[in-house]
Amino acid sequence: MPLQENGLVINHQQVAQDMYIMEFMAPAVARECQPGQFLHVRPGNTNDPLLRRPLSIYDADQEKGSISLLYRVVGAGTSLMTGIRENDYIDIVGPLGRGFTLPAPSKTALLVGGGVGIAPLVYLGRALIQRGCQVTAMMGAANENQLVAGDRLLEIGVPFLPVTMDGSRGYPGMVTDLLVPPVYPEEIVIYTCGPEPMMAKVAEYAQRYDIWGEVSLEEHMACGVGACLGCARRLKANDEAYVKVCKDGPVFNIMDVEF
Amino acid sequence: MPLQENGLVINHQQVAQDMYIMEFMAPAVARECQPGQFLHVRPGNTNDPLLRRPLSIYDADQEKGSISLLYRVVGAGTSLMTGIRENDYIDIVGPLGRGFTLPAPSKTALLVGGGVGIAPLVYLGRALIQRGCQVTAMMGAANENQLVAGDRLLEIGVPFLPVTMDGSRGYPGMVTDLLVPPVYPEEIVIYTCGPEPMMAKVAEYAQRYDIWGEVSLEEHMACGVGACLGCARRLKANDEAYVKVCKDGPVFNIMDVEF
Amino acid sequence: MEKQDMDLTVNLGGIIMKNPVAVASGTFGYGREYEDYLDINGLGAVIVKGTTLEPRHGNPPVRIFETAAGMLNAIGLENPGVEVFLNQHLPYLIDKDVTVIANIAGNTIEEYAALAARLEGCKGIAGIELNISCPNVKQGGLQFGTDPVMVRDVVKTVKANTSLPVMPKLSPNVTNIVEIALAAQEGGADALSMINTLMGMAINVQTRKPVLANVFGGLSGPAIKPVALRMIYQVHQEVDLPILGGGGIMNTLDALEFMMAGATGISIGTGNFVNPRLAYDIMVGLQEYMQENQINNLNEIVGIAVQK
Amino acid sequence: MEKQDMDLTVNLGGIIMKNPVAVASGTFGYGREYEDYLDINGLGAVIVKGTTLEPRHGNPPVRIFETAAGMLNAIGLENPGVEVFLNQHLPYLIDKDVTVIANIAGNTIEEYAALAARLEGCKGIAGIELNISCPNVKQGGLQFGTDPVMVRDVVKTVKANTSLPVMPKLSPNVTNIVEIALAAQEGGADALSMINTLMGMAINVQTRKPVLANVFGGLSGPAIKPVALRMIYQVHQEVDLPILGGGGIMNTLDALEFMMAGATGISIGTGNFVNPRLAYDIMVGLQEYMQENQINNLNEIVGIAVQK
Ligand SMILES: Cc1cc2nc3c(=O)[nH]c(=O)nc-3n(C[C@H](O)[C@H](O)[C@H](O)COP(=O)(O)OP(=O)(O)OC[C@H]3O[C@@H](n4cnc5c(N)ncnc54)[C@H](O)[C@@H]3O)c2cc1C
Ligand SMILES: Cc1cc2nc3c(=O)[nH]c(=O)nc-3n(C[C@H](O)[C@H](O)[C@H](O)COP(=O)(O)OP(=O)(O)OC[C@H]3O[C@@H](n4cnc5c(N)ncnc54)[C@H](O)[C@@H]3O)c2cc1C
Ligand SMILES: Cc1cc2nc3c(=O)[nH]c(=O)nc-3n(C[C@H](O)[C@H](O)[C@H](O)COP(=O)(O)O)c2cc1C
Ligand SMILES: Cc1cc2nc3c(=O)[nH]c(=O)nc-3n(C[C@H](O)[C@H](O)[C@H](O)COP(=O)(O)O)c2cc1C
Ligand code: FES
Ligand code: FES
Repeated sequence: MPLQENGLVINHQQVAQDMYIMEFMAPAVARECQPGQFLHVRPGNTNDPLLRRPLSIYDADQEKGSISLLYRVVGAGTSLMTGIRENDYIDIVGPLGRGFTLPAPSKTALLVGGGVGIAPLVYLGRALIQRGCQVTAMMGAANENQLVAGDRLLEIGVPFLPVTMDGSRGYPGMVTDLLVPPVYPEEIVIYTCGPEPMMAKVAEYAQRYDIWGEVSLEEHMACGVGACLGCARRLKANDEAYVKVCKDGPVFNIMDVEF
Repeated sequence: MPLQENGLVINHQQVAQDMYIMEFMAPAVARECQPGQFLHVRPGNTNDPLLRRPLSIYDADQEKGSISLLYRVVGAGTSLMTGIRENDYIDIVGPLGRGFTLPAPSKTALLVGGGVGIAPLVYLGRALIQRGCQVTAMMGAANENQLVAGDRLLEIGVPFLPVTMDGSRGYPGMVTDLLVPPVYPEEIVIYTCGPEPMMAKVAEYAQRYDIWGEVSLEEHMACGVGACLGCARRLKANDEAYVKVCKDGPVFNIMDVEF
Repeated sequence: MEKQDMDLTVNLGGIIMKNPVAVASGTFGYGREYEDYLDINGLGAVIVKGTTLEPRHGNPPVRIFETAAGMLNAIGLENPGVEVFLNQHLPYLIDKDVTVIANIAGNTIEEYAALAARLEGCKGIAGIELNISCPNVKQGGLQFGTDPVMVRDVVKTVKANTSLPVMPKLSPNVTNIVEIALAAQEGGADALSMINTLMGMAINVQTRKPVLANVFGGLSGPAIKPVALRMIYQVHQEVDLPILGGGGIMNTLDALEFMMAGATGISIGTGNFVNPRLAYDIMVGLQEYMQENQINNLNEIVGIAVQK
Repeated sequence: MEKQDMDLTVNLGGIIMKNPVAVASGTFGYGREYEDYLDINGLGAVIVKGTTLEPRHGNPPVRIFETAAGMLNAIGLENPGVEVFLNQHLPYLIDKDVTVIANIAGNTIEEYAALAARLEGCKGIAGIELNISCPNVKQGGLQFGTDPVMVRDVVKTVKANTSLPVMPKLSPNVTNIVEIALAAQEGGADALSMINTLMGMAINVQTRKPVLANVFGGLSGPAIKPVALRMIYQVHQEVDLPILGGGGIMNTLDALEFMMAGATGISIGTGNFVNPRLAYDIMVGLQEYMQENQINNLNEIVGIAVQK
């Protein structure tokens, strides 16, 4: 059951230019967190910025009662968040939305993340490892400095392939360049989150080889709970009806989405 | 010449429930500060709160290049200010307005402050002592804890009489209770800042004994520089025209004001 | 004052609410969406999402956008139609002990009439809020809510088709709100709901296009509070109908401002998104205010700031 | 692109500005008040405080009040009258090298005519901004700016009394802004200034009275930006006059939004209070935008977001 909680910030660090990781104690919410779900975060206490910001659960420690977010500063809300310090409180609502579906333990999971889209895949990686799945992450970023989730993935035990646009670390190019024809497609499941053009390529790949997979989508949100109908999206171009990304998603089956 | 400067906060402390003293480096502005003038302070970087807040110069060290403010938390702007920490910047415009007129060094100055109204009288006290005047401050507050400027006055060398409504320190009652008939009214000058009913009593006293004096007034402000005509006030009930508290004041001759 | 001596009940032209705090149409779904966050039975009323005769898919995205202390929305009245509302959503609310107000919208007067007729006799609906900010397709898209004659006629027609109290929701995008309110009164309105959103827009400087797919959207939130208060004040001065007031209410003090400007009840819209238990918190806040100020009945302060 | 290749000049229906950034009437005094903070000669235009025939003392305090991302003002047109303006304030600006636009206000059409006539031939005035948000005393207080016929007539009268370009400043408190703009065009307006403030109010819950002595005030600042953009967009779609756009502009991106919505020039009001050098900063920001985007002349982006 989602709820509102004031998280006590215990760690907040800049991990790259414009990228931050914040960890806070929010035991009641942490208890409920599923990979792929998000929190609706209030960036400040005044009326500007007004609305909450959706941020994926980057990691959660249910025993300790803490949750971590990985966020990129893009506008007023995330800028304001950078000013939050340890021992401050952060007002969160969550966990919200439909998260990732975990596969049978026998499957091999491929996590394909681009930029800050790696965030939900990290907590997913943790769950997959716990479940006994084989997991490989492919993590794309503009450059080496932006590859921020590597340490956490290692800690969790998820091997990962770094890819950078400028070749400063790992494979030079796009993360999707690594999507080679699979030998046993039915053994593989794929999860992706990142820029839409990247996810489009992943979806194309999954379709071509008939690989089961899920994507995590973004849309501007007001309520985050399915009440305002603000986060509408047509999954396929010819659909008449819209889904609500906050409630029906943010995670969708990769075959259901047209990019 | 007033100007805009980003002050580097070097000290920010809570000195009583809801009362804070903030010191920041702003050498260009500090150089210009006269007692009784104010700064126009931007409490945050977003659009809410929007306008700057007028705050008196509580103290300034022109050599060091620092300015101190003493403020009480009353609403959104001052609440937000409490979150500013050392090494943060604070956006100020100033010094603004017409400050206090300094008397001949031979005079004895009476400073009558109520609550946070003590703020401009402290920096005035410093200037008066420097000038060689005799100075006595009477400082009223709700209770002992609210008598926050005492240490600073001692440091400056201004003797002061504390007055508390609840009698927890000093004279029990109102600060104006101490205004006894003067023996040599022509030797005395009086300066006052605080709640209007208090200033009204001080003005009555000054009028009765024909003591030269000045008051510092407050009015809601937008521009702070005389452009918007928002801070209008009729000095006397029958005046047709208004003064601009930000530009014509905030300090006015005590005889010119009707409360 | 003891809690038991306080009377929070509100009569909004025949719509009885156990306290003045309603949640605004389109911002609270059908109630269920917020059940994890607050006790829905603690609310004065739930005004459900705007309902049309037939299902509507609404506008393409982007549908919402944040602005300074406000937000734009162009949902386009997405809703499953009146039948699904009655069969699938209303039962949930009927099981609760809360006043339910239906919000109806049409493109022609006939659609409004048909909707009112369809709701007639339906158990569990305490009143009808008339959304008259929809384009009148027969009149070339001019909104019903901006022309006094249309306002009067649509209210009259709805009244003729229902025995429920009818509360038109006034659009603020007008030169003279009092004239519109008087027209609603003439049509037989039992109460007034004020205000709906201000029409606004935003432009994406990167793409050099309007942000919203629909170009224009409705501005809500704290940004519009001063306009809402002004209009409620003006209408309370001149028109003798109870007002459900809203527009940017974010806390108890805001709610009190609206009541002092002339609102008998208040509605929370955008505020629900910021604090999902805001409506409940405000209800509690009003009780505290009554205790602190020795007020038995909040009616004592309704319109108290208005110079008549 | 090199700076020297950029053309920032703007022609606002005959009012030539060296760049698009004007400071709005009533928010910048007579210029001098801000001389310590920015180079007035760097501005596109200074629109001076609203001037009436006779001196006015204005409204009693409280005159201003902050609201969410905005402010209310009810200054009541305090000003020393047209003679003092011409003799004591205008000379300061004439000594500068900046376009000066006079802003005039009257309670009757005759007052507008007399003001226009008085300004005729005065050196240093590039154009007249007509504030038509004042109550028309002859018509029982109805604002000139809310009735198309009055708008047309007042513009026509002023045009008949001056050879200067005339730019009526439209009130947003209307049902149909395009109708008003068309009326202004019919009256002979050379350009349009949009928008003036939205009418709003606030209540002091402690005293249970309106905050402003005048009860109602004009809402300005970022809160109204979406409404301003929408109206400018609508007018640019239908009316063939250059627009000076403003309402809540706080930075260069805001300014660009206004231009893309159809504003040839932009005006900074409340923003001056927040950042006394904002107008200058935005002028520099526009230059940077031109450089980054290889734009020679900002006219290229005026109205670019508007679907005609
Ligand atoms: C389900 C979900 C999970 C997300 N997880 C993360 C994450 O883990 N890390 C991260 O850095 N970002 C994440 N995002 C994107 C994040 O929500 C936006 O970057 C953030 O809202 C921007 O806020 P701002 O105030 O800084 O930017 P502004 O551009 O000033 O925001 C203005 C408005 O647009 C909305 N907005 C802007 N960009 C986006 C976006 N991409 N998606 C949705 N709304 C947006 C804001 O919420 C706000 O309402 C996620 C988005 C969604 C929908
Ligand atoms: C010349 C001058 C000097 C001042 N010096 C001091 C000082 O040294 N220390 C101190 O604590 N306070 C001082 N004040 C009062 C101080 O400006 C207000 O307490 C402060 O603006 C409140 O802001 P807020 O956002 O916390 O309150 P809110 O009530 O949320 O403010 C809302 C709006 O009202 C205005 N406002 C509220 N109270 C006042 C007030 N008393 N005077 C003017 N505007 C007000 C705010 O500036 C803001 O625009 C001074 C006021 C003036 C005019
Ligand atoms: C996302 C959203 C959807 C809305 N949908 C409706 C609706 O269907 N019918 C209606 O009458 N009003 C609708 N409104 C208007 C609100 O009910 C309310 O009148 C308005 O938002 C002003 O109040 P607020 O500032 O508290 O949000 C909607 C508002 C928002 C923000
Ligand atoms: C304090 C104040 C005084 C104003 N005085 C005038 C005036 O005298 N004449 C006029 O036409 N507009 C006046 N205005 C309106 C502004 O010129 C401007 O149109 C409006 O504030 C919207 O722009 P903004 O949001 O950038 O402030 C005034 C606005 C403010 C805030
Ligand atoms: S954000 Fe409100 S329905 Fe999804
Ligand atoms: S605050 Fe603008 S004139 Fe004083």
